[in-house]
Amino acid sequence: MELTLPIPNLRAIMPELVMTFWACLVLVVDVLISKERKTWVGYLALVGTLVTMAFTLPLLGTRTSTFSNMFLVDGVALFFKFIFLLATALVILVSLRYLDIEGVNLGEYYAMILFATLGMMIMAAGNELITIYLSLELMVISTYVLCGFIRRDRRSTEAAVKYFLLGIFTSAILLYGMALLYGLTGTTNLTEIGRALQAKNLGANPALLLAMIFLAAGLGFKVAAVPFHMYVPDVYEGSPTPIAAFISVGPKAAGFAVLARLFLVSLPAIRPQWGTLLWVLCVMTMTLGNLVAMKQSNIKRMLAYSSIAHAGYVLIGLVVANEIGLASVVLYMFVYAFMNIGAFSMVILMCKRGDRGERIEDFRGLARSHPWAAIAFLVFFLSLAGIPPTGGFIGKFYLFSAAIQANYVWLAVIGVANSALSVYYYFRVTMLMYMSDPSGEIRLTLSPSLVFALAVMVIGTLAIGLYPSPLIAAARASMAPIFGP
Amino acid sequence: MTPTEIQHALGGFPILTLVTFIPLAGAIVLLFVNSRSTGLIKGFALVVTLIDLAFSLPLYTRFDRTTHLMQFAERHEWIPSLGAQYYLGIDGISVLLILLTTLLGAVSVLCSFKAIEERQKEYYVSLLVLQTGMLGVFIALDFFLFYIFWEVMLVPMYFLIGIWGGPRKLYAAIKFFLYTLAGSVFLLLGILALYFIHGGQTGDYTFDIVKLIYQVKLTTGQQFWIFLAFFVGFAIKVPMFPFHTWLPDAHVEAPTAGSVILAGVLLKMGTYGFVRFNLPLFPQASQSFVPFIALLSIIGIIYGALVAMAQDDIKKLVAYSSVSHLGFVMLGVFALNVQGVSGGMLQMINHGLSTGALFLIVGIIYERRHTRMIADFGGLSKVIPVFTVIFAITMLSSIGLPGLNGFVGEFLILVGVFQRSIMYAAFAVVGIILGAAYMLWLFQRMMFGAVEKAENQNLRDCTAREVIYMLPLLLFMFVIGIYPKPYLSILEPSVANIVRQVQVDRTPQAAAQKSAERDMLQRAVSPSAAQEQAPSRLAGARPAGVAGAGASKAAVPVAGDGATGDAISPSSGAPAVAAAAPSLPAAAGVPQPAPHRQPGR
Amino acid sequence: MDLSFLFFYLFAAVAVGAALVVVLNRNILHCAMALVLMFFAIAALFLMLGAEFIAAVQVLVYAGAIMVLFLFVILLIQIDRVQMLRFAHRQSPLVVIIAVLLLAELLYMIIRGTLGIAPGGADAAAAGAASGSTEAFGALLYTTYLFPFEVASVLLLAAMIGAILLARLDKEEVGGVSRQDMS
Amino acid sequence: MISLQHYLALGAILFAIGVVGVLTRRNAILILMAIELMLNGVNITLIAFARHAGNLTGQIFVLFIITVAAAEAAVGLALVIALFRGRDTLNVDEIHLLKW
Repeated sequence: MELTLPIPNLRAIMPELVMTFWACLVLVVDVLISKERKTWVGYLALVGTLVTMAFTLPLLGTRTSTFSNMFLVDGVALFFKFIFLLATALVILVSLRYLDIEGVNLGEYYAMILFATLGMMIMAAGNELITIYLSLELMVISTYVLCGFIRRDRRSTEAAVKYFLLGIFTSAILLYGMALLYGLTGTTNLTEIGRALQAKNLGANPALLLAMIFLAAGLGFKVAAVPFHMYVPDVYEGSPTPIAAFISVGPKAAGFAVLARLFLVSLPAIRPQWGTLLWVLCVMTMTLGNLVAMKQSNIKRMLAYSSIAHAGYVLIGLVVANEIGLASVVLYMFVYAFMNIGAFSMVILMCKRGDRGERIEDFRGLARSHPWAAIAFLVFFLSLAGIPPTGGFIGKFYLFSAAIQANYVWLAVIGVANSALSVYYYFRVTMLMYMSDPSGEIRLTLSPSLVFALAVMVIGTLAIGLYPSPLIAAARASMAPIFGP
Repeated sequence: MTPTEIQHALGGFPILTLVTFIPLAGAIVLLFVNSRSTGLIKGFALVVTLIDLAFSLPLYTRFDRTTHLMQFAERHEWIPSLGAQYYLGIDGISVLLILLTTLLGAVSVLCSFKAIEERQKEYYVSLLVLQTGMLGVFIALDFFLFYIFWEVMLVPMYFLIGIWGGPRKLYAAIKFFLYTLAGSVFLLLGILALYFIHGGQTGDYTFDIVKLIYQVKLTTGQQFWIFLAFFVGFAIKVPMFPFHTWLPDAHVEAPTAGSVILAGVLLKMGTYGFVRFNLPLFPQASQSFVPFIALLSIIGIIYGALVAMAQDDIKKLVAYSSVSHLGFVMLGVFALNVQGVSGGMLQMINHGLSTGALFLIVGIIYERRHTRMIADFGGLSKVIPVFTVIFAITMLSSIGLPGLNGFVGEFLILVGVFQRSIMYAAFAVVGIILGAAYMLWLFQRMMFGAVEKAENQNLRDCTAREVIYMLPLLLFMFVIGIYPKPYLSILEPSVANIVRQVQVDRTPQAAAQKSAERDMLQRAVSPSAAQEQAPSRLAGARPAGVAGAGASKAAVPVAGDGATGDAISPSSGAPAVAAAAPSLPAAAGVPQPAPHRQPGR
Repeated sequence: MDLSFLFFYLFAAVAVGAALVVVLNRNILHCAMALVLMFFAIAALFLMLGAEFIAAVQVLVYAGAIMVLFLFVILLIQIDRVQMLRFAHRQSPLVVIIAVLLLAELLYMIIRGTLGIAPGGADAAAAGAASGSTEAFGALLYTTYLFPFEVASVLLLAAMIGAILLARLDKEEVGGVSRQDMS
Repeated sequence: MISLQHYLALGAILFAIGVVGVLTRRNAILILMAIELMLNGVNITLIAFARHAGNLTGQIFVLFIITVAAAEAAVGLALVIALFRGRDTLNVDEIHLLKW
């Protein structure tokens, strides 16, 4: 039998190729470099994300596919790739010093981050169930390892075990949903699934509904939606802080990318049903996340619940699921990358050897001794709470306006009520920072890379808040090929 | 130049931008000053506020009092994809509030020199940022921009209360923040609803306040719900009766300057919001909400006065008196006639002056005795005569003695309310009497009688600095009280315009009906021309036809190119029949003839 | 009665029985052995469905590699004595939801005899059986499904590095830990 | 000929048993085994669907699932080893630092 290997469109997958190459390069360089110089591996990985970004740029505006229509290059995929690469670059920057403090300065760390990013990039571009599943696994397996990276710290390992078990459990549920979709249509290509389901006119077929629920459950775990959120606080608390920041942005965004593509492309036939399902998830996620966050005394757990609540806000965009709705999803995830990694970086700033600086009480009186750090934290909190003039406000504004425009007024009402509620716990920390006297001397762990990353994130958060026009235009443009004429 | 605004009053000089952002620029510069050089920080903050005050004066002197149009307007693209612009402008309603803000800004910096000893740099930075936020709220003519200023303002106020406040500062700060934030998120929903309704109707998605006010058509149900959303946002800020509980806490815990600004400016944003947005945007809802709001206002007036009477703490007393006074303002505004609204607007300024001054007085006495209990004082008039005179004038202004500013405002409000309902007016009078009672009683207990406490024997009288910052406030109390005409005349065109708007039926049915009526008239005048245009107008085809009201009321001609909406053309008093024909050319985008821009007297 | 029914029920019964042992038995070694048995039964069913290559992979990878790994770890750390993790408390709502959903699906299938899946024609089934050859499978894998194949290779690399990283005994690090301990 | 429904029922039963196992077992390795049961339930479903649909996509899917299962098992068991090694070295008793 003559076998002709397909000739793929290499230009389309160039960013992924570069990323794969760079991850391997990092692994090789890691072996060659001495133990004291491991930070250089981090810088190398950073350069890798930037180079990948540079290879992604020329693809902007193109719309193509390759590998038997399994891999798409379109606006959504590209925008998400930028979010992933941005998050990765920021996480690498804030990791450099942290790894030293925790005594796990190993090159593999950066390789695993790059592998996880590669997985996300393929997830966002995947147009086929097998590809999506494999890339998702590539992403989560890398993050399992990263969670458990501080092996001497039992909390880190336990967090990894927990994340791992729940992760593969929900992956199996996701798989069952995918299997049902395949069974109903005989194909694994998302576009063809959508076409077949429309043609068959199955309507509210129980198998289809079951598939929908299982898919939502499996991906709900990845985006940390209630009721699939139980792992989040423990995992965020236990894992290395930069990895908690990474998980709270990257895999979440990737989960949203897949969720959006899967439901919109493959399941338009049961739009009302999944609309309702996501509506319920969205309301539960926002409300529970915010309510529980109020009671936390550990800042990483608080940020974990806050990130759950933010997943709820983003789900508003998926419930709306029109051009504006999806544009608001990508817009919000972009802003969220800045502000959430920023907030986690403040925890890194407080971290010392043997003390992770995670108690909210640790921030008492920070504004006295370190006014600039306090201002940075304030900006991130204002943004997370959705108060102008920050990017978080623009993001939420866009989400809520999408909801109102599509007549989901109650969703918007619940959203803004939650948003007001969230102020309480963000400002509790602000109060401690500004309005209480320090209980002892506060020493921050500063490093040039961390300060640089913080400056980038503060400026980014404010810049998007003051002049969001280009970003909004880009988000809209990224959706145009899908919804437009 | 579009007829809704006068852009080049100062030859294109961006005076509003400067007035708004000078304090912010000052705050940013202050950030980089060494926090130990406190003298420099104080001086710099004062200079910045004085410069801001100086820049705001031309807004008054160069103000065109013959028109209700937006003046000194600046308009730039900002977020085109959302339809949000950087659009500033002022009219008679906002100009006095801006002057009040810049004046109180300088006063509050000056009054803090001694009172604030900790973390001075952060303090003055917060004050300056706060001032930018407040000015922005009054100046912004784009809902998006407005909302940003509205929210930004909360943060520095929160810090002012929370860092430099009294013993329960944390509680008061978070309560203040959560209450006002909860209100403003509903405001946000209302704004979004308005935005989409207007966008859906005209295809022009914009946050332009002027455009929305003149163009959007709302059904009765939409008016009700959006009014309610705006109401929650503004009523918390005012604060109206059931939403007022944050106010005493915030006032009592805030430092003096914080209280001055809170009472003088922040509370006015609620009433300003009602006048600027609720009345013209939702006329039917405003009309039908009158009994409800009047009830809440009257409860607020009486309840505030009674609670004030029962206070032992001077600052709490003044705080509750604000609830009472603001109830008065709301009652005047919702009389929905020219006298009531202008009275309410003027009373906002008066309250800013007199209550601001009262808080300053409380601050002066507190700095000396570190107590605010009324019982700790008595017979002060013999010890500190200058202080007594200042206090007396302020107190008399607050209770509305003729010849002082409070009288003019209260009188106008009463005249307006009387026209609407004698019963409301009766309750309002009761409120005035109660107000006089607790103020006079307070003055009597503090100032007269024998000096019983030893600590009060050797109190220092007001210093020169204190007299300097009290003087302008006292001066304006007299000026407005004796010769209010300039201030009323600056308000009048805008207020008259708002009151006219409240009479307009904004529901689409009404608009359709009106235009149908007009078509019939038109057909009678020139049958052939009308028949050509009639179908599109009846169908409500926005860009081409005038779906707006008849010309005698606020006609809303829309320029065909989707540019700024044409001006309201009030020729009030002129019969509809006569006005219908001449205003027709405006429908095609031709500028209005000049006489239409002048409110008929 | 077709002989294939007999085989199906035999293997299905073995698989379900072994599965029950896995979730019910207290002895972890017994569980592991039952799992191996289930893998074989499933492999047999794969054969009946015309998936010879997958059946072979099932035996080689699952029974051959994964289970060896399991047994190795079990024996290495004597895990059976330790009660480690507890899912049941907080997860019970999830248990109920998923169990109810699956039960509903099963009942629906039994009652209606279908999942709403249109029956593939006899020729479709025949085509399926015919194309089940390993050769066709390989051709498809290296042409249409080349991309997932590549992704899988990266995934295996990442997993390998991760597993080595997590499991390796780093002498320096152990030293570091004890230093940390003493301080 | 055994119908599609037979295989689907078997798959669903295996999957359900696996779910119950995951949620009731307390030992990480046993949970991992229960997840393997779920995956096998998925696999048999996919293979049955593949024959039903008359294409090989389902079989390809299963091949990849087995691949991933192997990778997961390797990482998972490495994590378990790390967990227990940490426990030995640090001599921490069985208190869980993180709440389930």
